[in-house]
Order: sequence, then structure tokens, then C-alpha cells
Amino acid sequence: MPSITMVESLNLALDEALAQDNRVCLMGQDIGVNGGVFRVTKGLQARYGKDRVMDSPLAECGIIGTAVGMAIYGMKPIAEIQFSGFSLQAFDQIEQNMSRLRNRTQGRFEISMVMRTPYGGGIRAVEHHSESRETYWAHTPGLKVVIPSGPRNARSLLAAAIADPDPVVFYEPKSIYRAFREDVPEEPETMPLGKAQVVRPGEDITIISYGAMIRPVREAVDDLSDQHGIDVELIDLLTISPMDTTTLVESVRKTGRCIVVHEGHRTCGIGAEVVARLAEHGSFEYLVAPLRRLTAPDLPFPYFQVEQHFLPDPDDVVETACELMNWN
Amino acid sequence: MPSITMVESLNLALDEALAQDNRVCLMGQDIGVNGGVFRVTKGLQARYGKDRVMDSPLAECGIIGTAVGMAIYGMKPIAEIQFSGFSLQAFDQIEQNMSRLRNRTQGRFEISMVMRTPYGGGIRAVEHHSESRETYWAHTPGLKVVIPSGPRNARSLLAAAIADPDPVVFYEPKSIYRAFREDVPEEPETMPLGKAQVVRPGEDITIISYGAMIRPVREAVDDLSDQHGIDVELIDLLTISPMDTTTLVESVRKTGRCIVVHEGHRTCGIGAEVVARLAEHGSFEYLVAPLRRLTAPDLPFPYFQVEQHFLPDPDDVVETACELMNWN
Amino acid sequence: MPEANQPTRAEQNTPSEVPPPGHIDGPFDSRSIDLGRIESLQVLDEHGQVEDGLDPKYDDETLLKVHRAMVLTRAFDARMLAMQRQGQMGTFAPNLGQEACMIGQVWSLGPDDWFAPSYRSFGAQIWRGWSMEHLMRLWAGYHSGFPPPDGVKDLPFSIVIGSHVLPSVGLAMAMRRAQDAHCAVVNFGDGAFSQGSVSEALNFAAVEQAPIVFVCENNGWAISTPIDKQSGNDVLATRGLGFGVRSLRVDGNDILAMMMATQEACRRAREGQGPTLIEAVTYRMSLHTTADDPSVYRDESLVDAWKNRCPIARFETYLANRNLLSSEQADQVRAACEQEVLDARTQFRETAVAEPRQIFDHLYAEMPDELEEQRLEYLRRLDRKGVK
Amino acid sequence: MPEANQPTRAEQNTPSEVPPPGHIDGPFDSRSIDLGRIESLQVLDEHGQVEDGLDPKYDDETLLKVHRAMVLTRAFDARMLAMQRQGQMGTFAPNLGQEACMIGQVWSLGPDDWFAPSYRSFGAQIWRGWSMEHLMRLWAGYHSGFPPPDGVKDLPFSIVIGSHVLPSVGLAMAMRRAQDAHCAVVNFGDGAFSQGSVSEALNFAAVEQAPIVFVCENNGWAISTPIDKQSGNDVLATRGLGFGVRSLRVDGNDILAMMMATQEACRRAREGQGPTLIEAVTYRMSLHTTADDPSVYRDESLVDAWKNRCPIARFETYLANRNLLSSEQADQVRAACEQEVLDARTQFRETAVAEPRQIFDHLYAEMPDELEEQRLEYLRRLDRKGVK
Ligand SMILES: Cc1ncc(C[n+]2csc(CCOP(=O)(O)OP(=O)(O)O)c2C)c(N)n1
Ligand SMILES: Cc1ncc(C[n+]2csc(CCOP(=O)(O)OP(=O)(O)O)c2C)c(N)n1
Ligand SMILES: [Mg+2]
Ligand SMILES: [Mg+2]
Repeated sequence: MPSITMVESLNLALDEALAQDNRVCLMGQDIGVNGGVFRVTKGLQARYGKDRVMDSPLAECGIIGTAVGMAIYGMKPIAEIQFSGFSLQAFDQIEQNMSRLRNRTQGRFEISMVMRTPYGGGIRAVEHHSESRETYWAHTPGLKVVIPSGPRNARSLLAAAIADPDPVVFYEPKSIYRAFREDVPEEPETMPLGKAQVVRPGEDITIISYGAMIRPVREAVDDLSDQHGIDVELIDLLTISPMDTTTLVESVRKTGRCIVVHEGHRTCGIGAEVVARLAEHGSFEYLVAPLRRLTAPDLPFPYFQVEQHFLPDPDDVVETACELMNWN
Repeated sequence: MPSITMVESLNLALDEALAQDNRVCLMGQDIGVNGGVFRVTKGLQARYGKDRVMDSPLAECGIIGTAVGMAIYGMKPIAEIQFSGFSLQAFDQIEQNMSRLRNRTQGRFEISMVMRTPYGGGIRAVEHHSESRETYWAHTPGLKVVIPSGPRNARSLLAAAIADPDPVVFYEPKSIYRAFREDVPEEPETMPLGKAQVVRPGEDITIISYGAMIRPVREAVDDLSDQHGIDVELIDLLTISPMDTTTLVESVRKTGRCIVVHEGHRTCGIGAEVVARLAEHGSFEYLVAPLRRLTAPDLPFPYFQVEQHFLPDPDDVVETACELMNWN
Repeated sequence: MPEANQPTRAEQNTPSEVPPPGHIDGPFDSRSIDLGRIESLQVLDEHGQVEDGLDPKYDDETLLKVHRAMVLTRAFDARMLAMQRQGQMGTFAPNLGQEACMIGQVWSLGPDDWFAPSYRSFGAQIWRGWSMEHLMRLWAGYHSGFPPPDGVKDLPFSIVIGSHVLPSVGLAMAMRRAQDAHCAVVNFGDGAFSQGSVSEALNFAAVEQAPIVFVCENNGWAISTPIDKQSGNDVLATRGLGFGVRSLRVDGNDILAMMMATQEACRRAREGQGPTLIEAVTYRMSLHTTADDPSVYRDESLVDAWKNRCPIARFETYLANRNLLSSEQADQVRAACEQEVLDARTQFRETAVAEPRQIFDHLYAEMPDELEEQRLEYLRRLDRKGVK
Repeated sequence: MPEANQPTRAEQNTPSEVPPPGHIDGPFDSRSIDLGRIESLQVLDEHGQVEDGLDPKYDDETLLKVHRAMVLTRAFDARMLAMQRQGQMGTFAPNLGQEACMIGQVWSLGPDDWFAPSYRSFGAQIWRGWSMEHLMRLWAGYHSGFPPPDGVKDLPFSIVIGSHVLPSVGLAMAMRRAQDAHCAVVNFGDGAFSQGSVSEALNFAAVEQAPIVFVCENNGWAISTPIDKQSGNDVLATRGLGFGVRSLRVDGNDILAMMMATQEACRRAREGQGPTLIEAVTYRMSLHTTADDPSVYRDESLVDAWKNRCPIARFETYLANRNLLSSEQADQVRAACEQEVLDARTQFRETAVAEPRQIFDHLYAEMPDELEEQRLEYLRRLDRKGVK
């Protein structure tokens, strides 16, 4: 039961996949000798060779486009985009081919591939290196979107994403790449895609979040419990699309209050979708306080001298939860 | 007061802008001698020359990227993307430069430009020619997103978009390009961006829609009034982003019931955002029935033999409105 | 056949006089760099006469099969146009005058090679094993028309200009990894070549030494945009060279030249000698699509000159000179092809069924719950309308 | 200076032996096409000796000003690295060894010409009028560091690789339309050249005959990726030719060659003779950025050879030979530059202020209501934290 960081657990999952299935191959900028700029692919080219762990030219569209072709031929490419902000360079290939070729060919082609990419703020990076635009992919039919929140689920979700017969966008919360360790079992494990996890059951209020935001939310949950006597039900989405509506509706039906917390921009963000699903499922009948979204504003991620307070923090969560608890 | 189609009114607005302001220029594939594949730019190259109405090479990224540069130099480019599905080829330039350069330069550069593009289904076109992905742009900070619903507002909104100091995505509902005529005044007119329009005041239920969907919704509204005695308040968003939240909240606060109707996919669609804003503004307190979204499913637009019943139609609206009116 | 230009990489055997140094480990070499030549291949001249010593002497059976395929393509083209005009077909993109490009680029492919068509490649698709009835379903907007038929290793045709070129390179990259001695051929237009992703594809192919043949049909037009507004360089083959891809120019109205050039390029690809770009110079004699009206933007007298360069007529002169095909026999072929197309139309009319209830079936391998709910909503709408 | 290669368009005066026909109105020309040569320009050899007859004989003042700018660039580079190591600076991209490319490409620009830097172009930015204190703010993550200073017609530096190249062409297209006799210079790397949008930019520039000079600093590396994994062709200049852009190769460690080539290219651009691509062959001697560790992926002995090709040392030999700069004077320049950088650091420390309350100010010309609400929410958070 080694205790490892998320970078290590992702490396482990890739290593396991490469060892198990020779259809799996990795491609991306600087993923070979250099092991990726975050070292997620460290050592893998030495182990599996240049053809299975391939350094690509500096062209994201080229990476995704050729990966799609490899998938058609029966390989299982795992393409790394160095930072999620640069996946826009590949938007056309993602939407027009990766997400649609199964449908276009009425199921004849299987596009079993993963686009892995680090996303999100909090590492004091330069512009375009802190984006959280999972909405773009959640709004694109044909894709699945998966976001882990810790070393252990990162490994098992990545394994499940690789095994999945359909294209998966795998967003890695880079701010927690090395933030903490977790024990992982010796044997490979997978987790089903499409299932949210009730991280902590509770009675008073539901908080829904995912990815790097789970950490500050957990902090707030502890605080709410310890300082305010508020019993939070915390749900980690894990798969953003398709979304586990049942788990969400059941929880809010029970608690009557809900906050969604994410790093992405507010307008048409994942929070909007969560709220809309709850509303469609009659939340007006069981809510006792308004729904709340705690998100990044609709503003590009600011430069790092002033980024510190850009994202929702534990205090926001505590304050909002208290506000909703005291709703008249 | 000539009575003209939307294609004609857009042509008129472009003609007026070119005549009034020599910073305005048009660029796009086949917009010159050919007048655009929908003839929206017909006759303009002959009138204003090849440098102001420019036929671009077949590269959408190139069109938007160079348009951004022209805007920096002080021109006001209006770039046509032949079908909105191909704007994905330019996603990187749209997000990384067009939407952000004002912010990046702390206001020193003004990116006053318009990306015009026909969107939406209903013309029995081939794959990739029927998309409605306004969510992509609404979720991108720094852009404005405008969608007219008839010849008259098309002309005045396009004029306002061209005059606007910020980048505007102007989606043209191609299925109604020639579907009906409206009188327009002799003199140019503009409409403010960012304002929704209460097309028909009503007391019982609010229906929010925009673009080509306004037509089937109007049909339903008439039917609801005539056949069912239901008095609908119909709101045409006109500007999708920024969204006129006040008008929406006021209406639903009054009616207590709401349906959002659009062509875009459901998950993280504009409907999700509308519902979320209502929910944040305490809709649980005044709603008497659940909120409903009538949208395209999360599925690529189907091929034209089977596209006919893909989008919400008047019957859906009537049925849903009746369902909500009869909510226990 | 003449050796075409080679990529300008130092360690390769290039026709350049002074191979440039791999500069990572060498000083700057101030000698100018000879870029060599782009070969321009023509076998049959404008009048169908064969250039001395160039005749590839393909066997009779092959020649007649290729001829028939070209004639069939033209018959299909004409019939589809007629059907479209009669309201029996969706928007259609004719291929009149490009029949030699079309058949020439695929004739040498085996069943394990891959072909990636553009939307204008129906002749090549028929050669590859797509039934005409299948293609009619495609153009008529039936979902069943899109997937390649069983056993045919083709991509579905590409609607988004240039978007199929990178996936085709990916196919070839996978072939090389699997050590399968196959190749891929990808077809696109002069307009498509302006898309940055096509340049990326050339570069990936060169870096990976992928077994792929790029066939750019330079037909002078992209809808209303002539080549001189499309590109700063008339010779699109030059671009391949810039990325390190062996490149040549071929008379696209000369079937023998097209056959030779593609056969050779495919052979090299299968043997591990890397990618080739073939610029096939031809002309779009007809409409861009049935939604287009060329009289708005081009002088139709331009087309007249190209009538004299008709690839089928040129080939028939050659076949007649070889005593392989009399004009009566040619007429018989035309009649038989016409009949074949009509039979396909009958088939199409009898078998094409719209299946509105199936549209959700193939988005994912397994239907997610939320999509199933949306499907049920949609089915309720169909029920209400009485749609089966 | 030698004439560089010209685009291969028929109606232009090209060095090709057989100009290809504009095929829209002509028959296929089966003669092979001579692509001509790519000129490789070097004026100062590896030892700083000037090649016979090539000396451009710039005036003393210019030469000394350029020399000082190169020395200042290097001093800034070293100081920024040190500050980063001491935790006073964000991630930084050093430019050691590329000083000649940097100053050479901008020295001939006037205040109405435009320059579009990459993230590694700080030397050129300083020359253009960005104060070093301003650049320190930029690299230290202050919003005020990004906009170009008043009166400086530069784009902000480009972080997304290649994304500034198309807008630069757009600037040049606008200049031509305005009939302003200015030009634009855009700087990017060998890695950036793999982005399809850079190919699109070359094509737009050629079609539009835009007054732009593309300077590709081929420094052998894109982070850990060497040029032979990046491109199928060592000579990136060839690519320009493929799109119809006049292209040449220059020794990027030779300041005189860089000055001559860019001056000439800018002159041509301003005079309406269209775009030029300059491939500046150089080497990234230092880290990619301070987040990078080259020892993981490259043999550092490769770098040694390049120490001998130092552009500053080479230039100083030339200046000494011209009796313009003794080694004592060179030392004085170095000391003065070092002091200037330290003064800038003091300025930076005194003036850099984080303004977290201003981050919403410049997204739109006028703040939309919904954004104002979000701003108030955010300000409440700052208030709660006691952040001013
Ligand atoms: C990305 C994209 N942009 C624009 C279009 C619209 N369009 C369809 S065909 C065409 C012209 C294509 O020209 P070319 O590549 O030369 O092929 P040809 O039609 O001559 O065979 C255009 C602009 C498209 N389908 N996809
Ligand atoms: C679109 C995009 N992809 C990837 C990156 C990450 N990245 C930053 S610098 C760099 C290498 C650039 O190499 P090159 O263009 O040769 O410039 P150099 O660093 O050598 O000056 C990469 C891959 C990026 N910033 N933008
Ligand atoms: Mg063409
Ligand atoms: Mg480099």
C-alpha cells in the first residue's frame, strides 16, 4: 500500500495500461525523455520505446487528429495536451472527429482514446495556464469528461477512462498533482465512469464539487461541522459528463439546500447544469433556500500576483452554507 | 418602409456600415463576387472593392486571427464563417486573442470586431452544417453573443454589434434567412445589446427563447392563448451574453412558471444558465411548477432524412405549458 | 518514372547540391541550398498520344477496368445531378473532368490499405467497394449511407474541409507501429490545403515517416475562390517539400500518369520509404455543388479549354491506338454503365429507409442514463406525431 | 546581399528555369520545375572575421548601439535568472546566445512599424522601448507588465505558441489597406512553426502581399524536443517558399547578417514587395525556462560548441578589428549595463504593486451588469480577507 502523489498515481496507471495492453500508446509534447513538463510520463519512454511513448511536434490539433486515426486503426492512444488551455488548438478535431466518428459511422469505428490534460489555477502560472473549461467538453455530445480529486481515484478513473470504448477527456487538477499523498493498493483498480461519490453523508445541506476544489470544500465542511454544527453532505462528481443526476437529486431532496462549487466560469458552467437538473426534478418543491453557485467569475484567470483570491475558498463555502441554513 | 427578408436586412446593415465608416471591412470565404453562399454580402465587393470586401483563403483560424490583427490596427473587421460548425477551426484565435486582448493589454487594444456566422438546423443540410453551439461563446469571458430572430432586429442588432467596442459573435438563424419578411425603416436603426425583449406580455407562464426558435414558440403561444386560454409572457433574449437577468427574473416572479426553448444541446446549454439564474434569484419561493428546458438532445444534429423532429416544436411547447399550468 | 524531389534533410540522399547541416551539432553553413526540382509527370499528352518511352504498359484487363470505372463515375455524376434537379437527392458535388484523379489514386490500393475520401471522391469510393446505392443513401441524407461498407477500409467522406487529413496520417502511424506493410491514401482539394491542419499533417507524416500518400486535387477552384486567391504559390507540391515530404506534380487529367505516380508512391510507403505528396492538376468543370452557380463568379469560356482535355476522351484515344477499345465498344461501356446506375437508383429507391427512431443508437457504446431519458422524450414526440 | 528565393508564381520573376503555368487557363506543363536556391547569409564567420566584400559598413554609432543592446540583453537575462532563483521572479525564459537574432530583427524598425514578440524576445522588447522594470513586472506576474508602453507599437508577448503570428499578418494587411508604408516583424520559434496557424499565416501574407517579416528563430529545441523530431525538414526556410513567401536562411549568431537580412526584408515590405521569411539559425544554450532541466534530455557537451559561436564575442572581434571597441571599453559597457539592470530592479521593487481590486476593469469597454455583480462578490471576499 504505497503512499503516493497524484503525479505518481497517474504515472502508475499509465504504466499499468502500457504493460497490460499493447494497443495503448502515449503521445504528446515532451512526454518522452523529459517525462512531460509535470513528469507524469516519467520513465515510460525508456520502458516502452519511442513508438509507444511518442514525442509529438508542437501542434495540438496534430496530436488529437493523428490520435483519432490511430484509434480507428485499433490502437488506444492517450494524448497529452501540455496545458488544457492549449486544447483549443485541437477543438476542431475533438468535436468533428473524436466525439463524432462512432456516431458518423453508425458504430463501425470505435474511438477509444483519452485526452489527458492538466487544468485549473493555483500554481502561479502565466496566462493561459490556469483554465478550467470543462464546460466546452460537457457541452459536446459524444465525449465523456472525467476529473479526479486525489491520487487514488486518479489512478482508478484513468484506468477506467483508458478501458472505456469511447473518447474521454481526462482533466487533471494540476494544483494538487503533488499536494498530498494517498495509499493505493498494489493491484490496479478501476472505478466506474458516470458515478458521483458521496464523500461524506450529511443531513443539512448538500455541497457538490469536483477536482481540485474538493480540498477547500472539505476544509469548509469540517469547519461547518466543528464550528457551526452544520452537517454537510459532500458529493464529488468525478465524472462531469455524463452526470450522475440521481445521486444529486436524492441528496438535495433530503437536505433541501445545495451549493455547487467549481473553478470554471459561472455562465453555462457545470454549476448551471447541476442547478438546472435539480430544478427540473422539482427542486422548487423541496428546497428551503435558493440554490447557490460558487465559481470563478466570467473573467479570464488573472495573473499570478493577484490570483490568490480569485477562486472560491473555504470561507465562501462556510459563509454561503450558513446563509442558506439561516434562510427564513 | 420596404418589406425584406433577413438576408436582405443583414446585407443592408453591412452596406450601411461600409458606407458610414471606412474602418469597416468584410472578410470571409466566397463573400466577394459570389456574395457569400447565402448571398448575405451580395453586391458589396462590387461597391466597396476587394480590399474592403475580401475573399479569404479557406482557413477559419486564419480569418479570425488576421481579423484580430486588423482590429488592433484600428479597423473594424466583420469576419464571416461560412457555417458556424467551422468556427471551431478558429476556437484558439477566438478565445486566446479575440476575447482576451483588451484584458491582456489592460484596455490599450480595442478589439472591435464581429464574427458573423449562420447557425442552426432546419435547412436539410449535411453534417456539421446545423450546429447551435452558442454555449461555447457564452462560456468564454470577453465575448458578447447576439442572435436576432427576424429581419428587423437582425439589421439593428448587427449595426449595434458593429458599433460595439468589444468583440461580438453574431449568430444568424439561417433557417429563417428567407422564411418571412418584415418592414424596416428607411433610416438605419440600432438596438442596445444586452437587452431582452418582452415580445408578448402575459400572466400565466414565461417562455424564454431566441433565434429561429422564436417562430415555433410564437405559434405555440397563439395556440395556447386561442385553444387553452393560457396567457404566455414571451421573452426573446436577443443578446445571449451578457444576459438580461433582470427582465427574466421579473417575468418569472410574476408568472411563477417558466420554459426555456432553444436549439442548442441541453447539457450546459443556455437554458441551464437561465434556470440557474432564476434559481439563484430565489425561484423556489415563487415557482409553482418546475422549470423546464425544451432543447435539442445531447446528440449531434442528425442527417436530413431524419432531422425533422429533432428540435422542439410548437406541440412540445403547448404540451409542456399545459403540464406546468396543471401542476398540482 | 522520373525521381521526384526529396525532403531536404541532411542525412537523406537529396538531390540538393549542398545538403544543409543538421545545425544542432554543426556550425552554420553559408553555402546556398539547392532545393532541386519538382517533377511534373505527364504520360498522355493533350491529344491522348503517349510520350515516348513513358508508357507504363499496364495489362489490358487493368486498362479496361480503369476505363470502365471512369465511365461509370461520369454516369453516376450525371444521374445524381438529374436526381437532385428532380428533388430526389440532397445537395450533390459533381466531379466532371476529375475522373482520372479519382480512379488513378485508388486503383493500386489493396483491401488492407486505407483510403480517406473528400466529399467529391465518389468515383474512388465506387472503385473501393461502396455500392452506388449506398452512395445515393449518403447524399440523400440517410444515416446508413455514411459508414463504409463491411470490408472496405475507408474513412467516411469528409465534409469539414481538411479535417480528415490528420486522422489519415494517424492511420498510417498506426500501420507503421503494427509493422503492417500497408499504406493510406488521402484525398483533398486546393482549398483544403489552406487549412493549417493539413500542413500539420504533412509535418507529422514526415517526422513519423508514415506510409501515406497525400493526393491534392488542385482543380483550380474552392467554390468561387480561384487558386490565385487561395495560395501565394501556384505549385502546391512545393509545400510538401517544405515539410520534408517527397512531392511531385501530376497531370490529373492523364489517367496513366495518375496511375503510375500513385502506384509508385504507395509502393514506397509500404516499403518504409515514407510519405509522398501528389499534386494532381485538374479542373472543376462543373458546379461546386448543386447549391452553387458558377456563372456568378467565373467566365464559362474558361471551361471550354478543359473540355478538350477530357480525361476519358484522352484515355479512349490511347486505348484505340492500342486496339483495345473501338468507339462502338466505348459506346457499349457507356450504355452498360448507365444501366448500372439506373439499377442502383432502383435499389436505392426500394431500400432507403429513414429511421428516425435510431438516431440515438451510436453516440456511445453504451447509452448513458441521461441520454436515454432524452431519447424517450424524443420518442414521445415521434409518437405524438405518429412517426414510426 | 544575395537575392533570396522568390515565390514560385508564374507571373513573377522567379529564378526557376521553367515557370509553371497558371493552370486555370493553360494546359499542363510537363517540364520539371526548378525550385531555385535558398540563400544562406553569413557575414561574420565563426571567428568574427568578416567575409570578403560582404561587410555592410554600418556607421559606428549604430554598431555600438547594437552592441550595447546585446550586452544589456545578456545582463538582463542573467539578473532575471538570479532573481528567479532567489524567489523574486516568476518562471522566466532565458535567451542566452540568441542576442544577435533578437536585436538584429528589430534594429531597423521605426516607431510606426509593429513588432510581435515571442515570450523569449525581451532583448528586442527593450530595444523597442519596453523598460526593464516593465518587463520585470511582466515576468513577476503583474497585470501592468503586459500592455506595451505608450508609444510602443508592439503586441504583448505571446504565451500560446504561434498564436500571435496570424494577428501580426492582420496588422500588415491593415497597413497595406491604409497605404501606410510601414511593416510588421513577428518572431517565433522552430517549435511554433509546427502549428498549423503559422502555415496559414504565411499563406495569408503571400496572398495579401502583406508587409510582414517572419523571423523564425530556429534554436534547435522546443523544450525537450530537438528539431529533427519537430520537423521533417531541417531547413525551415523551405516552408516559406511553399507558401509563396520569399525565404532565406541567416546565421542567427551573426549580428551583421541578421541586421542586413531584416533591414532588407523590412525595406521590401514597406515598398510593397511583400513578405519575407527569415530562418535565423541559432541555439538555445540555456534552460527552456526556469521550470526546465535540460540535463534530463540533452547532452550538455552539445552546448559547448556553441559557446565558441557566441554572437557577442564574434561581434566584439569585429568591432575590435574596426578599432571601435577595445576590450576595456567592452568591460565598461558590461559594467554599465549591469548597473542599468540593477537600477531597473530597484525601480521594479519600488513600483510594482499588485492590484487585486482591478482585475475586472478591462474585460469590456463597459462593465456588463452581471459582471459587476460578480465583481462585488469578489470584492466582498477581499474585504473579508482584509486584502486591499
Ligand atoms: C472547415 C470548412 N470550411 C468551409 C467549408 C465550406 N466549403 C465546402 S467545400 C469548400 C471548398 C473546398 O475547396 P477544395 O478544397 O478546393 O475542394 P473542391 O471543392 O475543389 O473539390 C468550402 C469552402 C467546409 N465544408 N469546411
Ligand atoms: C499552443 C501551445 N502549446 C504548448 C505550449 C507549451 N510550450 C511553451 S514553450 C514551448 C516550446 C516552444 O518552442 P519554440 O517555438 O522552438 O520556441 P523556443 O522555446 O525554442 O524559443 C512549449 C511546447 C504553449 N505555450 N502553447
Ligand atoms: Mg478545389
Ligand atoms: Mg526553439
